[in-house]
Amino acid sequence: MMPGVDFIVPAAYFTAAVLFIYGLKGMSSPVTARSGMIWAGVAMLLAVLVTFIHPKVEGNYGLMIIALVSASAVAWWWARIVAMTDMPQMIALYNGMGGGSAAAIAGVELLKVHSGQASMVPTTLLVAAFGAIIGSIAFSGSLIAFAKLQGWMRKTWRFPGQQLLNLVVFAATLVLGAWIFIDGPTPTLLLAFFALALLAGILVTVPIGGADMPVVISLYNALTGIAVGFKGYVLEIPALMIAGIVVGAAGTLLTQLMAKAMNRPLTNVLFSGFGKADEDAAGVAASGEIKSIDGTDAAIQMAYADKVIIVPGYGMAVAQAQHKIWELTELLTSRGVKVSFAIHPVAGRMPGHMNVLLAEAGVPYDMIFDLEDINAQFPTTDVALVIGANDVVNPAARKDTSSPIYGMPILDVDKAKNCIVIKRGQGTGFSGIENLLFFEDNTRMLYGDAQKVAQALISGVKALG
Amino acid sequence: MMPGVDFIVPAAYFTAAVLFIYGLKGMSSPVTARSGMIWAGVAMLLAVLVTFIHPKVEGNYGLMIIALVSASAVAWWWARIVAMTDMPQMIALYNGMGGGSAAAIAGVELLKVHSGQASMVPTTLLVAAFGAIIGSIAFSGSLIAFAKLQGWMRKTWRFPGQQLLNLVVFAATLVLGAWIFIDGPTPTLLLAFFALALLAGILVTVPIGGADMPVVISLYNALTGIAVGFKGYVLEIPALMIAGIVVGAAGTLLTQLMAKAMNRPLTNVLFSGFGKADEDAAGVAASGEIKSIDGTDAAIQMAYADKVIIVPGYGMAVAQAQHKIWELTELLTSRGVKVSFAIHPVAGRMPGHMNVLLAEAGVPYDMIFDLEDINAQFPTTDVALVIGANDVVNPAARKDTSSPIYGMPILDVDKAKNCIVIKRGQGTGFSGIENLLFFEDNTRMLYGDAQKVAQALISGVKALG
Amino acid sequence: MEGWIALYIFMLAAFTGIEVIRRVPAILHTPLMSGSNFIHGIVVVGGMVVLGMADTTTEIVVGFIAVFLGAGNAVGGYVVTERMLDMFKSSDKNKKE
Amino acid sequence: MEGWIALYIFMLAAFTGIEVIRRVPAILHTPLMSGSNFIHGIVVVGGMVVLGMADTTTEIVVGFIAVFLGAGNAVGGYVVTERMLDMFKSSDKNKKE
Ligand SMILES: NC(=O)c1ccc[n+]([C@@H]2O[C@H](COP(=O)([O-])OP(=O)(O)OC[C@H]3O[C@@H](n4cnc5c(N)ncnc54)[C@H](OP(=O)(O)O)[C@@H]3O)[C@@H](O)[C@H]2O)c1
Ligand SMILES: NC(=O)c1ccc[n+]([C@@H]2O[C@H](COP(=O)([O-])OP(=O)(O)OC[C@H]3O[C@@H](n4cnc5c(N)ncnc54)[C@H](OP(=O)(O)O)[C@@H]3O)[C@@H](O)[C@H]2O)c1
Repeated sequence: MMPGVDFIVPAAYFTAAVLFIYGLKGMSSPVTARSGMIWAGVAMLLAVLVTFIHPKVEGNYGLMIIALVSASAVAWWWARIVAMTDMPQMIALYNGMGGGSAAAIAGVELLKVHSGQASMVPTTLLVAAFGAIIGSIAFSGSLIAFAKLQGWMRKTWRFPGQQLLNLVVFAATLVLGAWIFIDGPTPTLLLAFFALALLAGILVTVPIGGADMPVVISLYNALTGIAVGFKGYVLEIPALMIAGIVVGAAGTLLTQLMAKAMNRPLTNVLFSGFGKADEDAAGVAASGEIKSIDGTDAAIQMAYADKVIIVPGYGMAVAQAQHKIWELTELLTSRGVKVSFAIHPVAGRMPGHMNVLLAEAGVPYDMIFDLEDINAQFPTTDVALVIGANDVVNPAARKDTSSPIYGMPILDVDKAKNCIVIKRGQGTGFSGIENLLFFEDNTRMLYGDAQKVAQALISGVKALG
Repeated sequence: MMPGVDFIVPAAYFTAAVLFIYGLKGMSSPVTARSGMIWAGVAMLLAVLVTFIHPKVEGNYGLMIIALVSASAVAWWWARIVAMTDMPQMIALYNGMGGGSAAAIAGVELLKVHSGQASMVPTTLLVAAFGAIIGSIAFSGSLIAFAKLQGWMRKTWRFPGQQLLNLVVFAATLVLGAWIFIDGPTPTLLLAFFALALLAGILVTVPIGGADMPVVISLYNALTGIAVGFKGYVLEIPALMIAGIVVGAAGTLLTQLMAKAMNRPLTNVLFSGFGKADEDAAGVAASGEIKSIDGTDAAIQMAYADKVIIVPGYGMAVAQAQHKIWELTELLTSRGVKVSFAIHPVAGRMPGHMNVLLAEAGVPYDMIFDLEDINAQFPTTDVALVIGANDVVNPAARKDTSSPIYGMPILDVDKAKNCIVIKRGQGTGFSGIENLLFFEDNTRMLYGDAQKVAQALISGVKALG
Repeated sequence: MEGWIALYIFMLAAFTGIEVIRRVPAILHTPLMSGSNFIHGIVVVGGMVVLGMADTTTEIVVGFIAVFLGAGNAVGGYVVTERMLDMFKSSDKNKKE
Repeated sequence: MEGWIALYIFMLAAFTGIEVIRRVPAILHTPLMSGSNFIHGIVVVGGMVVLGMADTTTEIVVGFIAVFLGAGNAVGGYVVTERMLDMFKSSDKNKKE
């Protein structure tokens, strides 16, 4: 008895679902992450191949192959050449494509219902419509996020009554959805419905500042997952349901973790302006004066230290200084200095942003420590070197109850014996508030672009022989 | 529109399934464990109540209530009065009941198929038959485990060819299962089938030593879970499928963790004799002499120590010494001694056994530490007090490659400045091997029943005023 | 229920069970064992369904046994777990008493 | 598929997703984001099914878009994740090179 198509197709989908979960499980450690992803990739290939013999697929094989090959080629090429610092927008782009695909699937399904070739029980119709809305919002929203991060769209539109307009558009989308649900999906209705849903995604995303984008991208990632899960239900492919909802749940959790680590509720990110903080940030007045240091002195301090902790932040990413920093680290290590890296959960502009950059430069991950694991070590550290980090080392989070970042866990660099801060000038961090650290007695500012300063430090240490 | 029975019943079952998972999740911390269990209890009540209006239930309501009430009353009463030390056998008993229930369900279902009132597709029949076998084995096996632990059955039957007999009985059960599958379930066939499956459970369990029982109970717990999951499939109640398989998977994992922490593969526990170890345990010869100490001296040592770590083991459970130990701890703490408890994962005869006993005596759980969290502290500890523990503190696990426990993680009490070991005499631990610890220079033996010795220590410390 | 769907549910339940349990600390392993023992007491629902469908004497007797044993599993498992968890206290709570 | 069954699958998948992700360390959060982004690229399968059923021009065009976008999601997500994970190395491995 040869296993037939009714066995092979569901069996392949089932295997794919198992491998997807297995692949995500692998992410619990850098050692297993890569092989997990490869298995997930195999699962994807298997699922795609087997779909060619799916009983519902009756034609258009040529078009299917053209779509698959052309999209794969473009996506592959772009994903290969893009710089590591541009990862957030690439994730936004690919995520948007997934949302768009889910929306398009809903479109075809609803057209089929209209033409009478498919029928849906009310529940299925409802799920299909919701999937369409969510997918469309994720699609247009992600594309706006991509455009903003890529620098194609610099303006942040804000006007009075914006929230109200968004609400009206969203409500209108729901009304059209209800209309479709009751009267059935005519092409005109569908067109208006999708157009409104896409518009909603655009309107919600446009006022959000570029720096808040990672949270939004993570949210859209979760939304796409949910949309895909809903499509799985409509198409009766459990593998899609599972993969989609697993991602939806995971993305929701990740979004919450991010918002929490930034000390801002999610609603704040989505609906209220960014940069409001600087207006009402008074609180504990910074006392003391800012003292600076030059590269040579800083190099000497580090070269003769026993223990140095490096704290990278968004500025390191902007300056692309990670390679120089690693060169400096190797120099110091060869002199017998114990160097570690301390990463704050929201350092940079993406969760894990710094880890990816340091990994790119070749820093082994066992030199890199999370906040909880390293904070106790600052008091016994000779030099804490802060590179383009600001908010994540601001002691106001511990000391100033009126500060918008009060209560956010920070890296306690101010407790180190000496603290050297590399930045270009008086620029504030993402939250726009004054940093009390710069006024501490044991802090020295080392002004300049992170990459250039790192080079100066390297030369300084080398000069010591 | 009033929600009808077709909505209420599945909705209640769905809620129950969610609450069960939520309840088990609560077990990840002692703070949430209790409320989690209470929610799971509410879920159970809800599921039972709603079943009275289940569409398939057509009669026998009176009998149902009698069975529910009488079983609940007996189980409640017994579970209330049983001593904490008898917990393992109670778990075995209740687990056996679950397995038996699953088997009985299979019995009725198969009888219905025979009488033509129910029909099953081949897959369902297969699942039903497997559930019947697994449930029956879990039932009779658990009851034997209960009888052994309760002391109702002291003999451990062993004879040549035992494994072969077991294999034959198990194979015969499978053959009958296949016969039922092909020819349909006649009452005679069913009787023989269930009788053989029950016999298999008895035969497998009878040769296993009482001390290995916890592993076996955990295994049967997993089996019952799987049987219940299979019944859920046959009866088309997804809540049963989920609850059963969640428990099945969890139990399997727990069984493996136990076997691993005991340094014995599961097959070894099930199929090979216990106590074989003492024959071939030669390895590193114990050198040095055993030195003893009396209660008064031991009390003085502890009373003037800065830091004491108490390591309880099976002997503490036997002697019921946990209350005295806590009294001693409070005395020492009031003198300013820092006291902690160190628990080995397989100390005692059940996973977490010591924790339950210490909790019973009122020891707060934040004084209790796992192996990984406390092992680094022994070198800075003045006195390590070992109470009726043996294998879990045997340095042979680190030093003697030929030892059967070699490689098992142990509590490093030999690294403490002083080590006092309370036991009655020359008795070995569960594994039956010599303990190198007793021959160390810094070890003193304090002979006697743990409860009496603890009392002596209390008096000794009190005498110091 | 379709076989594949059942397989999906089993697979997901197994993953959930393993992940949930992996985070349980050793300190709670005994209550975990008895707590999961309680959870499969849900089999009593299955027992009630078959007893509710039973017609012949044999079916009724076996169905009765199914309900009886299942209820014992559920109630006994619950009480034993409750009793154990009741004993776990942190120092803070101890002091309050 | 029956609605309740779908709800069970959704519920279990959500639990699984949350539990699996809770154990991911902060160091891997960016690859996790792009990796989960890749996983929902499975939507391409849905796109293929609807394109395979499409008859009218509109249906075919929209179906084509569905496949195209889904494939882009899957392939792009995979490559980006791969590239990132490729960079994570421990000191031991670094030395070997
Ligand atoms: N990780 C996430 O998921 C995420 C997502 C969204 C938002 N955020 C937010 O982003 C912030 C991250 O904190 P952070 O400490 O990493 O960064 P930050 O607070 O944004 O500070 C970055 C600092 O780097 C300096 N800088 C910029 N370009 C530089 C260059 N080329 N060379 C040297 N210095 C440079 C800037 O000062 P100068 O201009 O004076 O040089 C600035 O003070 C947090 O507030 C967090 O809540 C994080
Ligand atoms: N926890 C589990 O899940 C589990 C399950 C199955 C097996 N096991 C095994 O059980 C062992 C547990 O190790 P363990 O160190 O806790 O215990 P153990 O190695 O079994 O040693 C217990 C010791 O307590 C002494 N003792 C007995 N009654 C006593 C009393 N009334 N007063 C004072 N001392 C008394 C005995 O010596 P005397 O006779 O000289 O007094 C014996 O040496 C391990 O080998 C483990 O693998 C554990």
